[in-house]
Amino acid sequence: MGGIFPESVSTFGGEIDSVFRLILYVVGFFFIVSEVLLVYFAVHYRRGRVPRAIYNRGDNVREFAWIIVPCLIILIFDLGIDAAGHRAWALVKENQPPADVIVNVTAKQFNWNFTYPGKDGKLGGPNDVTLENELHVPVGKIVRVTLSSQDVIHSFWVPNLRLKQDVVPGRRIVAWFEVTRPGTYEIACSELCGFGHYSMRGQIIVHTAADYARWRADMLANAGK
Amino acid sequence: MAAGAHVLIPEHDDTIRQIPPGKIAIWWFLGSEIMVFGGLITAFVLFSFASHGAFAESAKHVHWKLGAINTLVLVTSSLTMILALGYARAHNLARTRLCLFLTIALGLTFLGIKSYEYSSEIHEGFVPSTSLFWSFYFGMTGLHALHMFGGLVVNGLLLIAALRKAPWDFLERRLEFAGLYWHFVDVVWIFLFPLLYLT
Amino acid sequence: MSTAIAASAAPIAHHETHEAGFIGRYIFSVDHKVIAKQYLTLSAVMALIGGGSSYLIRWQLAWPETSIPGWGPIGPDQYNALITMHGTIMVFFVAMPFLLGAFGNYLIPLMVGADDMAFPRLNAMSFWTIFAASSVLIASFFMPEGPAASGWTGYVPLSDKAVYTGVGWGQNLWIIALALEFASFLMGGVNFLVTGLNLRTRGMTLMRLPLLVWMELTAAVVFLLSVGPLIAGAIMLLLDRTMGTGFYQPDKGGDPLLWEHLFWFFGHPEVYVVALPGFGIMLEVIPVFARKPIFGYKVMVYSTIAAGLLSFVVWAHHMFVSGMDPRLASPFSVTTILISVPFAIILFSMIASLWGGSIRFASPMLFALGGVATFLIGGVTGIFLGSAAVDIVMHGTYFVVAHFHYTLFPVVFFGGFAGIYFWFPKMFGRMMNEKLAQVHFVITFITFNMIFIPLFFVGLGGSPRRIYELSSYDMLKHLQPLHVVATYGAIALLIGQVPFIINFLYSLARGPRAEQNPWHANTLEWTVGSPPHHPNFAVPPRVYRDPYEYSVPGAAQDYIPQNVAPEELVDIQLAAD
Amino acid sequence: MTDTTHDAAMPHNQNGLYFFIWIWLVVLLVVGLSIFGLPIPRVVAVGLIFGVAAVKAGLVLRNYMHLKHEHYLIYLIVLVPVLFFLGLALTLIPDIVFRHGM
Repeated sequence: MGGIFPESVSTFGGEIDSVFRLILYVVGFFFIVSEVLLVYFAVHYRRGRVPRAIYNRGDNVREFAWIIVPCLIILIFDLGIDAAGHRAWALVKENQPPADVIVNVTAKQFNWNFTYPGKDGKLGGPNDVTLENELHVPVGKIVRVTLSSQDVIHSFWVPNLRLKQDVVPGRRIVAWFEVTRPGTYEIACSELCGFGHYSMRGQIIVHTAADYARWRADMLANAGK
Repeated sequence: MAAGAHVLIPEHDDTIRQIPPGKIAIWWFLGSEIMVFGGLITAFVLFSFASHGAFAESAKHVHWKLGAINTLVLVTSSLTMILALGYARAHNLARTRLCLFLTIALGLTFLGIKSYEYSSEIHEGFVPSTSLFWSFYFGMTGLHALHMFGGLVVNGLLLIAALRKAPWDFLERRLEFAGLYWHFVDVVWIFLFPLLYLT
Repeated sequence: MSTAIAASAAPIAHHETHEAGFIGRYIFSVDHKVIAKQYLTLSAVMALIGGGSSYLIRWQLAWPETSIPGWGPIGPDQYNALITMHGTIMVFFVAMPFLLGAFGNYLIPLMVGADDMAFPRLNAMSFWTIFAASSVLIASFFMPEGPAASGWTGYVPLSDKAVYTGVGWGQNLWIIALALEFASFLMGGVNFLVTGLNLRTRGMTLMRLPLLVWMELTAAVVFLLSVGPLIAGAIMLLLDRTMGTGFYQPDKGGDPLLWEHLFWFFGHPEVYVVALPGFGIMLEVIPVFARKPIFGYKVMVYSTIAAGLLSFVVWAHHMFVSGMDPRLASPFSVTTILISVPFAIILFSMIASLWGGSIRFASPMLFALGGVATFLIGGVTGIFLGSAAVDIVMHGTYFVVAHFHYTLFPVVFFGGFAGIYFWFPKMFGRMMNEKLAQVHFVITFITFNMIFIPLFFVGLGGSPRRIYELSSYDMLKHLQPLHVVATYGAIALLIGQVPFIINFLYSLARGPRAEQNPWHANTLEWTVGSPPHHPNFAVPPRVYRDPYEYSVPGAAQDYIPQNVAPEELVDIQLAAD
Repeated sequence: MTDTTHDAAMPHNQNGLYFFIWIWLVVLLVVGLSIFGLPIPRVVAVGLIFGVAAVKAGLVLRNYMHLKHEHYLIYLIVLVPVLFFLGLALTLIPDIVFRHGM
């Protein structure tokens, strides 16, 4: 879907895109058939051509099979879509793989705060470091973010990662991702959260392994001051 | 117009049409009321499970004896309400009036006891914003009391009609519909009482 | 035949209407036909407000840095208030009073052969309740901090505390307006159901009801049974806002997700409450202009009921990424996909009803077919959103916005306009201008697609909805031209309604007089005068056949109204031979 | 549309039955209250109390609200909402009770 979608840079982004394409082809086919039939019938059976209609009520099984059989076919395709979708969903949301990097994300009107483990390498200690609106992660590592909110519902949405998760006050919701390409991507809030909703912009900065180590050392050094 | 010879489908197969319109209306209304109280009860039960015993702890402070008396009062008012209908069907005007009067008196007793409960609880420092249990307690019993109030108004109008010797078919029909509503409010209380007072 | 029967209906006066003066007849009337027109007026006024707000929203999105002509600049808080009010007004104060209030009220008694609704005074009361609700909602615009600004879904905690949006009483009034609106449609829904089920005339069995009646009744049931939990939720929300309770506040043990569940438990069925009557109108129009019976009437009825029941078990598909238990997602994906089957049956049957027809493209038919064609887009894009995995990407983006406008606009406006052009002669006794109607259709059809097709791509590009300015994100800046196209479309769509308004008002006063049955249709409302007198039927009509008996082989005419007795049919036949 | 055709199915004087039901309701109220005082596990007590409440509600519905004489449509109007809200309650258990993510 190059060009329409933002570039996919997460390990599961391709999975979701392929489910999208599967649905597009299936429903696209049925959609085109339906619209073509609609237009064809409308034009073909116009009054000028057909002065008197054919009386058929479609109330016996043989006639109504024209409706039921396509609907059953659609149902079978739909269940196939569900099966494919379930795999992708389970991969992204249900199974949390062991994390290499953990970050706490706290959303508040209208900022993203990212809390990193301090020198002890553990979150929740006294020397945690919090940065505003900047999420630094290494490429090719599994990152686990724990999302919480201080006020209203926000939504952590990174189009390039194909990851979206609402951030609900009172809950600590866990999400994971693994980025495949270094670069800077934008984080948007996609749940209305007040007048500053539109500007609740964050950035995710994906470093190579070496860059990431350097950034982390710098950060800890700055935090120590 | 056409004679009966050409009725293509016999009329009596359609039994729904024989239900009196007022009755079917009141039942539809009660059906949606079930969903209103159902939504509240659902929320209460789920939060109660989620509260790790905090709800049960708070429930010790409600006056379950008053609640039990109120249950008795309300059940008895249901009896007098249905008896009013029974006597109306027997065209016994004096007893119909008496039963309606008793129903209203018992309903007012319920509300009186309820407001005594409210005031003593508020004196003890339990207000809707105290905790989630008390929010539910006041919200659910308050909504129930509002329904009682509405029922009392309807019953009062019916009592006036009975005192003015309204036609029997009018009284019978209205008493039945008002009764359905009144019993429904009773049923709601039958569930609210153990929910809020006993668990 | 039927003309003769109905002509005798005209002179009989009803003691109630003829005594009453202007106020009794037009303001506090209990006649379902007058109340239907009141609903129609109310929804038209609200549509002007709701549609006008879409102009402001669209201009802001296309040219965020400019001041809006005729209005001035709007800030982000006003923008949020506008989208909230646009959604609330369009769903609750346009779609419902239009499709249920106006068409349901007008047509259910006429179609089942009753003289009025089962409870005429309750009917008047339900109109005046929604009138009060609309007044409260409009009053909220004039609150010092402005109207509600937490989206039409009113998600908590945003709507739960004044500090989060800065809106105090505006939000409270929003809740009160919705509560009144629900009360109004509870009364209305009960009235519909009793009228449709109990006041059917002799011979009008359930399987001879016109499909519009079936759909209105199913919509009423769905509304009655789904709104309860939201009423409970709204009570809790109001208590939270006014009494300091904490039903939705996590620090007090409450839970924001409870609101989402209660809202969508109602919110999804609500879509069908609106959609089914819209389909019903299309289903009345299509057979008349194709001169054919509806294809598979009975299965259509069963599909309608199935869709109504299934609508109660799909709500969580609005909440895939809301933080609910992810294991719930796949079951709800399956039910969501299942519900596409009854709707596919309904749409395919509509298309199949065209096969072998003799189609006349009068304006009602154009709008009905336009509605089917565009609803198909709304239907198929729903499959993307129903799949939990794809919804991770699509949820809360413009894709959703485009999707639900593609489902609701076809039923509310294409369906509704089809209904207006179709029943205008019956309602007002005059014909509308066909040329202007066709111009109206062409403009509406083109501009509607021009607005929302670009928005699908805005959504696929990753743009969240409800954002004041696209340009606050670098990644979205390239989508700006699509918004500009959509805005041109929106402005053209609004201007495109001018021919309709002119046509409506002019025809009201000066249109040619309508015959009793100008479209040669079969259902009972066409067997009485245009417009019908107050007791709709002088003699209770008797129904002998199905509602869509067009082009019956061997019949002299290509339509046989429902109340034509078999022996009358024989007479007509003999006369023709 | 008259009531008489429909009510014909119902026996006429039922006042004795109404008293009888009332006695049962009072007895069940006492039973419910005494379960409340019994030294049994809370889960069992709650289950029993709601069982008793359901029986009481059933008695009122069937006898005072005449459900036992009604058309099946009325049963549907009562049962369908009950099923819907039970379904709602069951679906909400993982979210509200177990607070996924808390």
